[in-house]
Amino acid sequence: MITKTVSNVQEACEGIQDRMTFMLGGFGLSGIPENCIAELVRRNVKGVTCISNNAGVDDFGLGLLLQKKQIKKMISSYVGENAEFERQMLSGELEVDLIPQGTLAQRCLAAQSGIPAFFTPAGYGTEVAEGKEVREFNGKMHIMERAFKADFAFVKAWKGDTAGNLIFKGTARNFNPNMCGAATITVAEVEELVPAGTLDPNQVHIPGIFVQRIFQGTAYEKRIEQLTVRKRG
Amino acid sequence: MITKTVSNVQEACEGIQDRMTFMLGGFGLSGIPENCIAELVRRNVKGVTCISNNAGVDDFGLGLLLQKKQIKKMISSYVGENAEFERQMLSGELEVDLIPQGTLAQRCLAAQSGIPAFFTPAGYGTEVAEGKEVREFNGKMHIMERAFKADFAFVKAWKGDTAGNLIFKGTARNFNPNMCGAATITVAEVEELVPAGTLDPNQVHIPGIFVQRIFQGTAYEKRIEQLTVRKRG
Amino acid sequence: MGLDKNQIAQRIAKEVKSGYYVNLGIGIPTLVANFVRDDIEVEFQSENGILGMGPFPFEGEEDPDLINAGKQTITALPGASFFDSATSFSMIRGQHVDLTILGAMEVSQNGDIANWKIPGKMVKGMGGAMDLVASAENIIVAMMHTNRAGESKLLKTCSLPLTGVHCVKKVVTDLAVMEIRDNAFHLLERAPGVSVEFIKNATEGDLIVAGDIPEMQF
Amino acid sequence: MGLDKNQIAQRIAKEVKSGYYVNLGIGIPTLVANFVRDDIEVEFQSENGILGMGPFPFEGEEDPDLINAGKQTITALPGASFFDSATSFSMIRGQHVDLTILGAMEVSQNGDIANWKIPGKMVKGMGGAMDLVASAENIIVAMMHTNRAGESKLLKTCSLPLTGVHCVKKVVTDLAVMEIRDNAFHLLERAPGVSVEFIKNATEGDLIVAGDIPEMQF
Repeated sequence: MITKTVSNVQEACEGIQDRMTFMLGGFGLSGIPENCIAELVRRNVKGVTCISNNAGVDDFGLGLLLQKKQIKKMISSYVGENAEFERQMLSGELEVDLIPQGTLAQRCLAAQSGIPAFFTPAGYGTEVAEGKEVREFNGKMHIMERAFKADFAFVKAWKGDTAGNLIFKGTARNFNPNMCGAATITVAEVEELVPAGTLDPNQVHIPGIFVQRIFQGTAYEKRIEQLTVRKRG
Repeated sequence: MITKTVSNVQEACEGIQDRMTFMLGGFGLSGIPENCIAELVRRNVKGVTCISNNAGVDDFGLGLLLQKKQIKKMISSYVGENAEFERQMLSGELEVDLIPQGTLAQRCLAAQSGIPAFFTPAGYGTEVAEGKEVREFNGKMHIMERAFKADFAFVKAWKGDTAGNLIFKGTARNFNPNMCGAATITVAEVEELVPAGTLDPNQVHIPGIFVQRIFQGTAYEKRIEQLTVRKRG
Repeated sequence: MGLDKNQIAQRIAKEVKSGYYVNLGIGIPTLVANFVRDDIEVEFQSENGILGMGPFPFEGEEDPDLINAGKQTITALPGASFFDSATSFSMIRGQHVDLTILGAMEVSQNGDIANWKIPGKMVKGMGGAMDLVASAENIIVAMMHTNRAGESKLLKTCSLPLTGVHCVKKVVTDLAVMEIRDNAFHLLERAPGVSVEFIKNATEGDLIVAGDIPEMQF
Repeated sequence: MGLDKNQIAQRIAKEVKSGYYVNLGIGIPTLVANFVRDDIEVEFQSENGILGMGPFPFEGEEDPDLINAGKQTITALPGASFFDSATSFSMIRGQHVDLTILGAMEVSQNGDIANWKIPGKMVKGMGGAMDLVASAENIIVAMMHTNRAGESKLLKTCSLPLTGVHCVKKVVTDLAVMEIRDNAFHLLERAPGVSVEFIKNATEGDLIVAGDIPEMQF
């Protein structure tokens, strides 16, 4: 068994540098790597490119890096919940590459899988297709999309073991599994770290081979973006 | 909830016809859809194309269809365990398209995912690449491969529920999940069929949307191809 | 005069057939779930990774690990499953989702749709909308017939950056149900009390009116 | 003279470094697992869908749902995981597997390998070998130096249909350890008691001998 545990988030983030490209899991604020984001803020790494479906909110998630102007470029599908983001983008301080959500996920998965390029119909006929190869398959137009390249992927799982195997919970899964193994180094933070042999090998969502470093995170806030409830009838 | 249950293998195979293309899960004899294969033999459907990693052995798995000369063409990665197969292939009775195993899996997954084509390095510079588009990405040569098209996919899972959700066991998983939703109609046979709501939604390997028909199989033989054991020390 | 958002949703709910997997966009489409008949077998997919989405949780039972694509807390029904984003878009791109209902800022008579960007003003991003409209065979747009300035949102040509081309088959607004084919809006139904003339005036694109146009039934 | 299959496997086991994920092909490569030192952290991947493959099961504990790529019954070690075929080849194609050890019928001095087909005679298929050799950065070929007819399997150019091009970096045979670079076989080590001259005569491709060639250590 190959051990992937590191003692804490500081050790997990060893090697991060200015101007690197990071992938960060999460959808909205659900399933984001809270501990790693806090460490990126603490280290004040600058000029980074972030591949993440969303950009957090003003005071949480990637919004924390935006506040400190650490991000040079965002590659996302939806960034509508963040006023500071909009300000930096409209003023030109922040580069933004908006791409379809399914294409974002598939470009991560392609990087994980050693597939350098693939065809998708998403974005054909729109500005997303500009400068991209267009081709017809089965009577339908498609555009060619490339696998991402990133230096670090930061993901959050529910449980993990010392071999780096991961299990996610609910819709906090989202982009996290697709980003594992899609960057040079994948750092996984988990709510509960257990010894190898504890998890059922049938129920592992991401095998440890896709993870280089794993640690148990602390003080998860898990903020809810839109609390919607029913009254008991 | 959308119900996917059919009463038995006969109902599950409604609509199969001569000259159709079938996908069949399994690796060697592990995880093959035994009940569906038996039904294909019983119906004596002819001239079919089978996409399956292997071709069974002489008297089990797809070997049963080969014996009755029901198969016109096999699309596989490895067919070395079957003398009747070799005889039909060398005599020209059987068309055979041998393709790399990872490409086979990915062409199924591409069909499931609506990705019409992708690039892989597998087979570059070999006869597998003949007639295919070749392109360099990141300094490495790749060939373009297309998604499969099939009429029926027959898969075998360990557990399933009435909504069509599937859970696989051990290495009997193999190609089965990749073939779900990769054909017009996906038929899943399971060892244990449970009511919807019984399976943990975190542990579902294949969501029911990828499955059109599900039934509980009977009399699984689960033959072992190479029994290898240790003596207790 | 004209429908309110709930009535638009109610009318669209009639388009949901038994056996459908349905993806609902943010806004009016989300409301459709409230009006689908109980005897219809349907499952709602949310592209952030759930099939079998249920209603909002009871107070105190909300789970930050269980949200929909609008980031709202939700529940999972029996038979539900969770999955990653790539698998979610396999369902969408692979045409396993039977019906997509989404909002729009503009729709053109050739089926183009714009709903993700107002240059220089509003740039939220397309989220999953571009994948949905490029892939779905069955797309219904739910929107108000005109914008706040009273201008038609059903156009000859979209003026905003497109989300997808030649993809919208049906539009349900506060005024009418229309089908898009042969480069025109074909009027199928009127909202109760709304005249064909009124709909014509509110539609910038070509509106084809063939025969008597019935009022919507709910 | 020369090594037996177990000794070839034993020599190759020394190439397995701590932290390696290793894919073992059928035949001699399978034997390598028996010789890896206990203090090395290593995990074996089998492309049919297991990481953390263990030894054969005890008699009576075999499970038809737990086999390796050679269809042999196996066990899973603590920390193992099961996955589908596409994910398995994501590991391989995505270069997450650190070392691939496989057999060959022919290897050429430019790193080409042939091991899947003898036209008109043997057509078993390539299985996962083409994906493995096209993707792996670290490939060791384990084979006998000559075939049963005494002909060299280390050639200027392969005569059989290729499995992959320019991919083999190292070859370990019953006679020698060789590195492939600059379009030649570079002799690194001799089997105990085997002379450089003997190896030269058994090698049809260009064999570079630089300085003293040590005997293999086990």
